[in-house]
Amino acid sequence: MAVQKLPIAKAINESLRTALDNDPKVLVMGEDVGKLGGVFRVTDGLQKDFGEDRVIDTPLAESGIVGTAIGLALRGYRPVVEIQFDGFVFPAYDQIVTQLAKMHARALGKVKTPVVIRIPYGGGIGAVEHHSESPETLFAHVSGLKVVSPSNASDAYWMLQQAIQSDDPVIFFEPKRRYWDKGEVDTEAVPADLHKATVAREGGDLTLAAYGPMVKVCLEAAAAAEEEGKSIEVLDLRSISPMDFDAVQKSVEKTRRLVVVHEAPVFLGSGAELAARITERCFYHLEAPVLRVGGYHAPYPPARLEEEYLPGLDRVLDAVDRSLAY
Amino acid sequence: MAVQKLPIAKAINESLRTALDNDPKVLVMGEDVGKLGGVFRVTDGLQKDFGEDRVIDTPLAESGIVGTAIGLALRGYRPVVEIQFDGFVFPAYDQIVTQLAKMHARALGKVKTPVVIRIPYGGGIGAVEHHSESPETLFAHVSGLKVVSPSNASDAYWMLQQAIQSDDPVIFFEPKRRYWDKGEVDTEAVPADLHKATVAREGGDLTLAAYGPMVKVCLEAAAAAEEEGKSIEVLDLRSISPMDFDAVQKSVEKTRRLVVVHEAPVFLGSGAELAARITERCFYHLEAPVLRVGGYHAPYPPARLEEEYLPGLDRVLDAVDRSLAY
Amino acid sequence: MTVDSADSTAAAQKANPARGRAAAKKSAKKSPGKTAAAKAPAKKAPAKAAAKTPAKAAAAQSDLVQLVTPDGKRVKNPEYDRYVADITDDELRGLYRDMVLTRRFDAEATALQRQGELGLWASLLGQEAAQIGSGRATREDDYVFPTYREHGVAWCRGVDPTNLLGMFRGVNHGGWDPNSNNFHLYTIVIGSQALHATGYAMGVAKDGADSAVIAYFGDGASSQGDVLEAFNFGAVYNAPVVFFCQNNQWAISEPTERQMRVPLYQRAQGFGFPGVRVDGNDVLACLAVTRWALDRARQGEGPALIEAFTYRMGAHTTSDDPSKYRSDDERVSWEAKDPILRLRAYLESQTDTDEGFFAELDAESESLGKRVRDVVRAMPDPDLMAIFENVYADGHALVDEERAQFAAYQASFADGEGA
Amino acid sequence: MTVDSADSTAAAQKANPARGRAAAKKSAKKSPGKTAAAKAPAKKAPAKAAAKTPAKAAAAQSDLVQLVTPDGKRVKNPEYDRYVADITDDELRGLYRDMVLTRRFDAEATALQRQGELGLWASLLGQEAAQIGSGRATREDDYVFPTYREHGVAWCRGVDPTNLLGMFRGVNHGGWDPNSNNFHLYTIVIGSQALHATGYAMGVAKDGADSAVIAYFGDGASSQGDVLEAFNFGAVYNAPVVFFCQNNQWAISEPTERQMRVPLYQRAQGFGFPGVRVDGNDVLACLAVTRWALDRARQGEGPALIEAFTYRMGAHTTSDDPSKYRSDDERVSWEAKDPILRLRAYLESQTDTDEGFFAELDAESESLGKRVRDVVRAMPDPDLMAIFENVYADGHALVDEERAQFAAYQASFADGEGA
Ligand SMILES: Cc1ncc(C[n+]2csc(CCOP(=O)(O)OP(=O)(O)O)c2C)c(N)n1
Ligand SMILES: Cc1ncc(C[n+]2csc(CCOP(=O)(O)OP(=O)(O)O)c2C)c(N)n1
Ligand SMILES: [Mg+2]
Ligand SMILES: [Mg+2]
Repeated sequence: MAVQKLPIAKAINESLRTALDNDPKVLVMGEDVGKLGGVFRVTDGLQKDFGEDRVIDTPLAESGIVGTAIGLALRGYRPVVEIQFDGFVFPAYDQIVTQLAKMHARALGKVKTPVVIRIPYGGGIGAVEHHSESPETLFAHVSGLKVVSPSNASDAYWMLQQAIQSDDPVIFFEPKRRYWDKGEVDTEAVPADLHKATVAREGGDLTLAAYGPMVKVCLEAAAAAEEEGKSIEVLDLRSISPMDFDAVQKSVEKTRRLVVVHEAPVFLGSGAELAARITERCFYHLEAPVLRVGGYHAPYPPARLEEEYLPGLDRVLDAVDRSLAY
Repeated sequence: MAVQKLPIAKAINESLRTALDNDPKVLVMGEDVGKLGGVFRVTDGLQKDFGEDRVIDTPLAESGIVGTAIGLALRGYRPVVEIQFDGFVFPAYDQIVTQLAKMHARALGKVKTPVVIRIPYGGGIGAVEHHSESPETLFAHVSGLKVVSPSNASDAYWMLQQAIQSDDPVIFFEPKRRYWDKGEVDTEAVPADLHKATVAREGGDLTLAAYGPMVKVCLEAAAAAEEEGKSIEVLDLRSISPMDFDAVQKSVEKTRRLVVVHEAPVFLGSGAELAARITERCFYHLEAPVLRVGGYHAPYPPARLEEEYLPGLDRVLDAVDRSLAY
Repeated sequence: MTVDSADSTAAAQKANPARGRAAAKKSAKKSPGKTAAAKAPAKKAPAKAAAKTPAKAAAAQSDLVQLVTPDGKRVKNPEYDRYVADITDDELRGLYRDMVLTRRFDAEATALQRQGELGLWASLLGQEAAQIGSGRATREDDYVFPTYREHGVAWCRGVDPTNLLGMFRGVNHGGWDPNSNNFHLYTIVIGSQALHATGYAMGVAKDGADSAVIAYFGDGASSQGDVLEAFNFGAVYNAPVVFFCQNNQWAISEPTERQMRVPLYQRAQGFGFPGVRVDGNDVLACLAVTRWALDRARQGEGPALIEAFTYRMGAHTTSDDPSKYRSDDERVSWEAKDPILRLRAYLESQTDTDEGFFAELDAESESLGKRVRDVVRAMPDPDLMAIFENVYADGHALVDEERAQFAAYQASFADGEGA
Repeated sequence: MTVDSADSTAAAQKANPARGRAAAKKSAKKSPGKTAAAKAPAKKAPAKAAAKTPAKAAAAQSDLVQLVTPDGKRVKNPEYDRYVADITDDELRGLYRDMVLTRRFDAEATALQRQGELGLWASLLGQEAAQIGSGRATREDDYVFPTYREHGVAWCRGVDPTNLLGMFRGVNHGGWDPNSNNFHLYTIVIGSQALHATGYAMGVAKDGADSAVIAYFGDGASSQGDVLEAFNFGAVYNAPVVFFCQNNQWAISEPTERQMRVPLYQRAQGFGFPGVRVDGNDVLACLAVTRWALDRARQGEGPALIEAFTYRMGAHTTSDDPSKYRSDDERVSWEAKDPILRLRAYLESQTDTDEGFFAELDAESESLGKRVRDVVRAMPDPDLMAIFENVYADGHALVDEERAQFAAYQASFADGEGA
């Protein structure tokens, strides 16, 4: 059946399965992705069905994982690497930033490194340190990488398909606290462009822009605001690099107000770029400065404080009100 | 004599010497910092005078260097680490971001890790790949780190003194192509606050904000603009984290126009944050959107192209004109 | 006995059957039956450090320092006996008590997690001997860098066990002062602490002190660049650091052969310091071997690597389900080597430890359990403003600004509620 | 002979005199005069992989595979002779030619840097044998991952040497198609390529091919976590990868003892594969040992580590001033071991190579030199728009936007000039 209702984790699992089926060069690799099926069970059953040669449990060394994935890509493979949690990508950061991102340009286009790095990211699951971070800025600032994050099951399925098919390295941020949220996945649909934003909800008074786990919060905020008579448009950015400035511009030219929401710290978060760029593009349209709702300039706090650290409904609505007050 | 005219490299050398003299806990460590005195001779003569026990040639392993520096700091030392070039800091990125930056908070303030990481950064020296990058965003986005960059010899001397005295980890970006620019250093002066911007030149029509190697370019642009009757204020931001928003706000409230200049790529560069923040603070003052001049979303190019990649006088003046045209 | 006979190389070969088999055959032909220790081929090819072939690695299984057998018999060891020659029956009972109380604490924490009082727990079940033996070998002025499972070592260092629970409850990221007991915070990013330990040890040497430093990590962590760089820094600077690896056979779901091709203790040699494999379920052997390593560190002989061969009897953490990846038989086979039963058998058969001791200890366990429960349940949530505390030691303008905004925002609710 | 007698451990001890001396004394007492190979103490302490003490490491100096002595005499080696048993005089002359032309190319590049035609040059002077011997051991379908000094290996792979100059001139970051000659781009971030090579080798194995992969790196690079992780990945996956370290005694200004405590080749063993130290100035020995290693990789026996013991005769790069950190005596002592003179002595004494061969080669050198000069001087600057090319394979909206802005900005000058 082409249309199924799936949780995001399962949609990703299906997407990996499809990719492994369609292309013998696709590999899945990472810590515990085999028998265990990953700590979130996202790769559940894949090793059983595709064997240890294609679904590879690696040593516990992220630089080694990404570095060998680059080598495998140079040999013609298309590795899909899993980093167990956001906070554990940094041992691989050098390989990602100095090698993976630059290899194609360094070789004047003569080689390609189609590696996808899947990273469950973000907070809200009550975890210990390093399990709840949102480091997307640290990748999006680096040219040569593409950075995306789905917010729902259908995008999770399709965007991963597209990321694997892309000849560029893609950092694929998975909203871990939404893994169990269900949505319809049509495996025969024609997907939207990987790097285009979509309008998750139409509205006329203000634009909320978000991606990954925050889209749901924004949709809830829009629904709540509607009860107060405010019409909020919600954009699901989907792609952080490149960012779909055109879509945001179009929306803001209509609504004249923009609030950007992400879990990552506000300071140099992707909202900074969006605010700077949209202000430049829409200087005479904006009725209010672009406002940002995000994490603080502080380490992700212990679980008992995360509700206060994370942008929630109230903080989004507060920003909406502040914007509308201009 | 308290006042000397010194090149920036020598001012840093003197500053290290002073720190080694004043505090037996200060250590200098890194690749080739000993007999060679570093590839830029910034640590010239220090090992000879302070011994191998305090000026330490390390194995070629940046993670090891920063990781052991953290351990030394926990033992009560104050290591000043040299990373040979900007592009080689990434093997240490995990230690910097997950350990150095967070140790103090993790321990609820019970331990301190006063490690200074000196990084010669930026382009313009005709070097091969990885020797000309400006990765400050990748550190400034991370809480727990302080990020600064001097633009002249006096600041180089004093800001390094202050960085070493700080109980926080400081990423100290040195504008390598300015190493040989001379300036007066008064070793008995009372220095400005490490994290406050200074007005490098006063003006009324527009504010140029920069730090490190770009301050000189902005001063030249201001001089050139003056000939055309434009009065440009140049702010030397000096500190990237924290950023002195108050100083920029004050200037922009006067000039009503802001152009930010840095070598780092514009996309998610520090100019993005400055633009977002200042637009929020000065929404009704700004006559033009904050414009940004910086690197492109592309790897730092081969040397024969760097003049075109780097923000130079012409590109700054072009942005000034565009801003004034609003 | 599954694991005892499962040797790393053989298993690694399994994963790559074709190439592996070829390799095994070929090597076996070249040097049939040679043990790791007998390096005769070195004469034929003087500059070749021969790889361990499967056959050799199997032989290396006997390279396990053991002072007390699983059934409680003391066996002689000419090399390490001297390090525990002076041990009294009272001290042995002390080790027993440490293990029992640590296990009890651990069980209590697991239960508290099930009750929702903790978000997560990483149990040390089965690793008590490795931790208590090594922990009791440290001197007060030594410094310990743990990973996240060293509850037994923390106990030896005098850290109140309830302090360990804060991070698992989610009220902090580390709830003790590392310098109070020279026991650093738990480190979640696998392997990073090995470099901190090495740097700390470099500092000890600079100070001219004769303290030593010990870094704990797991078999999985041994693959991390940071751990390997730490080996090299330790060696190059001749730092007084002991690398203590608890090889509990599993890194979450990955067996040791996914992390290494030959037994880990052998890795030390190529960095220029000795490596020893010790029976990690034999508390006396762990004490002896760690004393040896700390002694030589103190005496300026540099690092040593200890591989404590043990077993993770429980799940990786309370979030884990080991039935997905390992057989229960394996765990059952290790029960026969239980570190606590082993020392009890020894105490009962070779010392005059009476029932009273065990009964008293049971009571002590009970009251420890109760105290842990009470303390955890009373553990308050942190103040909201803690988000902004200790981000910097010297303050930071942006943190100040955000703190103020946050406070105002919070206050706006209070106002609202008040109204 | 300074370096031959300078052994790593002894020197490392020097750096830390007090602790070091204590260590040396103590260990020496424990196992006097034992060589690295004779591991008798393993019986006394079965699980202890003994550290190399200074005495042992000194003994390891003899562990050097050499087939031709510095004065051109062929010495027998029962282990490795077979790998060059079939070599003809013509092939030997070919190796000689390779070394001479490589050196000439290298000298030309150094000269071009002095003339301002190149921004930088990293000379391989002194390392010709290590590179030509190993490079000639590779098969066409093998794959090479170099660092930045492997001009001789590039030569063997058939890469036009002028292509190597683009990055040093500043016109690109790598001017050849890696897949044309199975010779990857130079890698500046020390050590990263070791993992790429290992991954590539894993892919070769997956493909069921019998090619092998060889990763080049320096003594300094051996400290990097990436190289050490590569050792482990190579071992665990039994990948057909050869790790070829040119130990040229220096990492810029840092001597080998700052990078390691014991000779590097010994490090392999602890990861589960063999390590060999070869005379890096003996092209025949390098050829033999690399053939051995590539052969066993092909046959599914997994990785090997080759440490080619050689010397960087020149500066680190043209930006470097070695007089700051090393004595000229050291360099002079290595002149006696020159790889080219050595093979010439052999050719002249044991083959019927006539003057004509050498004269012809001189002429060939000259014309290579001329061609290199001409090509470099004619090498055009890249098009400005190259900044935006190949950033992505599939395009990127922001790059498109910035490219367009840049083009318009550039055009505004053209307009101005035109007006
Ligand atoms: C850098 C990093 N990568 C991944 C993880 C996730 N992780 C936590 S524990 C673990 C396995 C650790 O195994 P081992 O080192 O053997 O220690 P053990 O849990 O067995 O005590 C993994 C992969 C992590 N914490 N840090
Ligand atoms: C990660 C990294 N750190 C530092 C440098 C700067 N650097 C370039 S070459 C070099 C020394 C390399 O020594 P070695 O590995 O022995 O190779 P050799 O130059 O002797 O051939 C250093 C420190 C670098 N290129 N990459
Ligand atoms: Mg383990
Ligand atoms: Mg070298």
